[in-house]
Amino acid sequence: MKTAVIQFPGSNCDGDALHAAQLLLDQDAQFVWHTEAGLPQGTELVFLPGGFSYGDHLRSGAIAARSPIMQAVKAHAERGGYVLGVCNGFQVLTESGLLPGALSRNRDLHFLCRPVHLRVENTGTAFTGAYTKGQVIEVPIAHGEGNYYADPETIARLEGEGQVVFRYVDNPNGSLNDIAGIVSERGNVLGMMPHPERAVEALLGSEDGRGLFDSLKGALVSR
Amino acid sequence: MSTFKAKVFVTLKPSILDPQGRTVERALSHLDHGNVSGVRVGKYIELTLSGSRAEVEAQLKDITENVLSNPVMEDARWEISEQQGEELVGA
Amino acid sequence: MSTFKAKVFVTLKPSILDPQGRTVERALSHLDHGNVSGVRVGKYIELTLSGSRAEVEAQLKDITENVLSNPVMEDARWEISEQQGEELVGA
Amino acid sequence: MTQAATLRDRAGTFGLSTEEFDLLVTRIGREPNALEAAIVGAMWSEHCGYKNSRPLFRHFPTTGPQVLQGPGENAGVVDIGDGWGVAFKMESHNHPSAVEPVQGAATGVGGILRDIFAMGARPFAVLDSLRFGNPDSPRTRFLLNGVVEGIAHYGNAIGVPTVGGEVTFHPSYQENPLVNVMALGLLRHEDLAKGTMGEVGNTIVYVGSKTGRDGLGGAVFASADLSNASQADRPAVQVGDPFMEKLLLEATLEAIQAGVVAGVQDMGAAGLVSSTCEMAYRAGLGITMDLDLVPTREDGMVPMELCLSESQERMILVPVPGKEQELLNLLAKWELDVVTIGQVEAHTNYRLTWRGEVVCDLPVDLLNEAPKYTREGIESEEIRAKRERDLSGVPVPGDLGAVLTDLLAHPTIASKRPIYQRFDHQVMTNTVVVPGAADAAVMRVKGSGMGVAATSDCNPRFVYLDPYAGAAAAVAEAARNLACVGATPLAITDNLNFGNPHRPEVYYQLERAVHGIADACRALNTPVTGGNVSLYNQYTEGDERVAIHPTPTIGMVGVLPDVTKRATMDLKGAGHTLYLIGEHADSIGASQYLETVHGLEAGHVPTLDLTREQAVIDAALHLIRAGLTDTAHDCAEGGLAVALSEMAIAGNTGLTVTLNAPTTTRADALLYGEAHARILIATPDEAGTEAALNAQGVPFTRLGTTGGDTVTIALPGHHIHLSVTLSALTHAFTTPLAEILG
Ligand SMILES: Nc1ncnc2c1ncn2[C@@H]1O[C@H](COP(=O)(O)OP(=O)(O)O)[C@@H](O)[C@H]1O
Ligand SMILES: [Mg+2]
Repeated sequence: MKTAVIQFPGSNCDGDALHAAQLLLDQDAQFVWHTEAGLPQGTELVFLPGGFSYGDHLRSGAIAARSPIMQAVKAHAERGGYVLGVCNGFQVLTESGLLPGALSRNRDLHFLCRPVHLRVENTGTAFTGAYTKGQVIEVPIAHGEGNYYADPETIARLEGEGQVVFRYVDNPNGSLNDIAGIVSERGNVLGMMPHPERAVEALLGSEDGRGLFDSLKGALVSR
Repeated sequence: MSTFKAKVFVTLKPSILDPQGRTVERALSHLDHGNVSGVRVGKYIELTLSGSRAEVEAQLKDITENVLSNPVMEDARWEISEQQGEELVGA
Repeated sequence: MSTFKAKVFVTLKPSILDPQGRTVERALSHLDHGNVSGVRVGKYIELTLSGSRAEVEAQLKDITENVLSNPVMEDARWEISEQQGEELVGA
Repeated sequence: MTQAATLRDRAGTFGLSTEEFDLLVTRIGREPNALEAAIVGAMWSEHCGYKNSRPLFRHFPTTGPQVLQGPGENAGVVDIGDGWGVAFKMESHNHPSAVEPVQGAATGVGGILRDIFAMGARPFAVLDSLRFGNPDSPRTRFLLNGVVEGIAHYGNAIGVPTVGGEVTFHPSYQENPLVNVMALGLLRHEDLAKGTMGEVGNTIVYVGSKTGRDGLGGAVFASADLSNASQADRPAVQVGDPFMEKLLLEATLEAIQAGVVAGVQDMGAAGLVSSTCEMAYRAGLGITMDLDLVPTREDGMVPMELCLSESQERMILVPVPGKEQELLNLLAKWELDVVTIGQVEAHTNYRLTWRGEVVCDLPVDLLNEAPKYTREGIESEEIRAKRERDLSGVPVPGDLGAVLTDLLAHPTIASKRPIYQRFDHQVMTNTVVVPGAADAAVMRVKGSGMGVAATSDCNPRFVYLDPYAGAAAAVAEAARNLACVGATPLAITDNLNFGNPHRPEVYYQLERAVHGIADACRALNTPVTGGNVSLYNQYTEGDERVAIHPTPTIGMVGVLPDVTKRATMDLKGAGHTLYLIGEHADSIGASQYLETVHGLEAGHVPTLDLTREQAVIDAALHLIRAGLTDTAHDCAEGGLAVALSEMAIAGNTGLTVTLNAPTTTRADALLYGEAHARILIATPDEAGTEAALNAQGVPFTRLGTTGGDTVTIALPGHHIHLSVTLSALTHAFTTPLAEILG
């Protein structure tokens, strides 16, 4: 699966995203700098990595969402291309309007880095096909602003349409409805606060994030 | 061409929980300020813009609504004042 | 006993680096707002206090200087206004 | 003449004694101007010139086949094999953190990271060694919260994992906390960069943030006594910007790897002056710089400010001749301020111009060769008496189980999870052993099978009671901690935090501690590759000067040839056998137990036998690499009983052990004494382990087995049987820090 990892100034999980993508999806996965006007020819997955783009200044993800490459990412998503935003990448997706809602400061105001349990709520997406419904997986979080918010109508719609894909078993940050990850209406854009790319090697403690990458490969084959 | 000072105030929408405000409020009540309530923490941004008043006003509205605040959770308002000192120089 | 609404503005001292303001300014200039300068990002805090005006004013000064701002690096100022609605209720 | 007399009278404000001022006049054969005096004062300060500590450094062993870069550069570098090197260094930000903990700690992280990437290494781990006063005081809460927030703010944002450290509490740090930060970076040997100006004709490039009036005179401030006067120094706070530093880091590494950089150094204490001065000195050449070209954040800045400002996130780069434009082009991508501000000259002076005039013209040698002071140390009678105190009258408590929970709940021993979970310890996806899991952190090296381990250690009570043995013990503990994760110790960096060296009893501590470190490093084959000195850590209480406990923090780095062969402290299940490698403790001297339970800081520190220490380390490494154990933990504060409990809590598995020790040894010493050279392990393979330990020729004892939901320790000879439920121990261990952090 041809993968482009977008780098914004201040991205810091860009290397981790590339490492996981090269390990599991695409040996030739490559970085794309935020000033580029377009994605590499044939890009199938855009990976918006975690970090502190623009230092998280103003609002996390706000400035990155307005960089030139995001026009191309939007066009890619409109064509049905896959987009995965993790942590700061999720924040960029909400700030750019590719996903609804917003991510605000954690309930207790502190950055939190620890493994959490997630329930897989919808296995009918390209990102979750390899999991079983209701499966509980262990994936690390590392964020200070992961408290998901959307207005009640939006929340109702997300729930009704099965767009809530991952839910915290034990809510660490105050997110509404324990939401940890959502997909777009079409199901091709996923944003999540936990870091699946940190959970793909047993050496680092958990392999539960592999399912997400395996799902993507599977989705591409069945397309 | 004039210079304008602008002040932008960004606040969380009233319906949204403000954990920072709540923490400040709790800290204050521990410090014997129990009569303080309704604490909300927002942002206060100062900027300087140059141009004609009409241009600058339109621009400021755009910046405030589209960059400095996120309408999903925040309200924003702004004030603008022409810099007298600058004008004199320009005159 | 009355109710007062207070607004507190906290800004970094002019001599102190404001990384946030600098980043926002640069971002704005990339978004074709090159005429914007001097961006400083501070805090805007709203609170409600009850008590007599004299008490509340003294208290607000204390809170502003000792809790809401860090005098090592920040300046703060505040505004206060009596809540008419509340007063009527109280009367 | 009046002017010069005035300057001489004001020498103190530049950080110079009158004698030093006169020495300066003699050396240059004329009166200096004020700027020159201030520059000399900054360069001769303890922070830059190490005038009190440098004469002691010659005792340190600094060489070995593993040392790629010893002391003298921005950081030391060790070879870990396969063409990889690890740059590492520790630095203090004590005084800034006492004034403004968030920014003080944050800029401490920023500063040490710049030292690492200035070597051409990509920073990949941070450890922080923190010391605070009384945990119940509001000031401690304020400082602890602020420091933790500052480290998190900077480290998380820049994306370097904070993988370990220590947090201890003792009243001597009440006003003067210690914030020591260690950073590690990874590099290919060929990318090793140096802080040099290179050759005549080279240009000098300033890159990074603009210069403001930040932390002016910071170098002097950092070496001055911290007293109530520091309130007036408060505006000396510097704000760090991790976002800017991230750009600077990427830009610098890209430039070094592109081969366009001949020399590089960060601007740290005494800013522009110290960085360029040191680079010129290493090259043995002079330079000329035009201060008008320095990018400024504020109007009206004068040479004194331009030279000594400690604005953060700034570097000096010297392009390879002919590659100047290439360097500038490359830096442009990162949107940093970049200016060529000077060039390297054939003369040997440090020459600065401003508005067309020469405002400073001093020999580079003079600036870099601070006078050295060898002082006379005398041991404090009071401390000697504490050490020699007879402890035989100290009663053995009736309820030794209650002692166990009390010790586990002491903030120095209790779980630091509420702290380290605020730090991103996994970014970069290399952290194999996370905080809280073992005695040291382990990071894998992607693209090789190796791991790098790191730890920071010091038991200040030991150093206080016996500076030589206590400092040597810090090195031994660090090495033991590395062995407990399966890493071979390679080298150390040290951070010498002491009081005012003009006081003979403080100089005594400094001198003896340096000898202790040096001898232990020699014995354990871990040379010193760098370090940092922070003196004048004391404060005024009434009329009395109170010095902190002497705290020579040791940061040690080790290597795991195969990162999959590693150990952690948690028990891995029931039915395993527990062994103690080494011998039982036989004294309560200098222990945390004696302080916490009996309120005494007294007695002899445990005897240190470095040959035995090495044997125990080798034995543990052998067992881990042979696959006989993956569970190891050293006995430190709180002794054997606390260490066993920590293993049980971490693995959520109980244990039952029996200590068959002679009754001539007190029960509390067996349980809570802090003897060195001891490592606890658990193994499913008794026979194999015993055979291996016998072959290694180290003393060991079979203690008991794992399982159940209690920690049960029997001392049959003493008729003592203590048993505490795992849940009670876990509660005692996990609650205190969360409460202090509030
Ligand atoms: N300030 C800190 N930052 C990050 N990790 C820390 C910090 N302090 C302690 N830790 C981690 O918590 C664990 C326990 O620390 P400590 O009680 O000092 O253990 P030990 O005595 O074995 O060195 C270790 O893994 C250590 O690295
Ligand atoms: Mg310890």
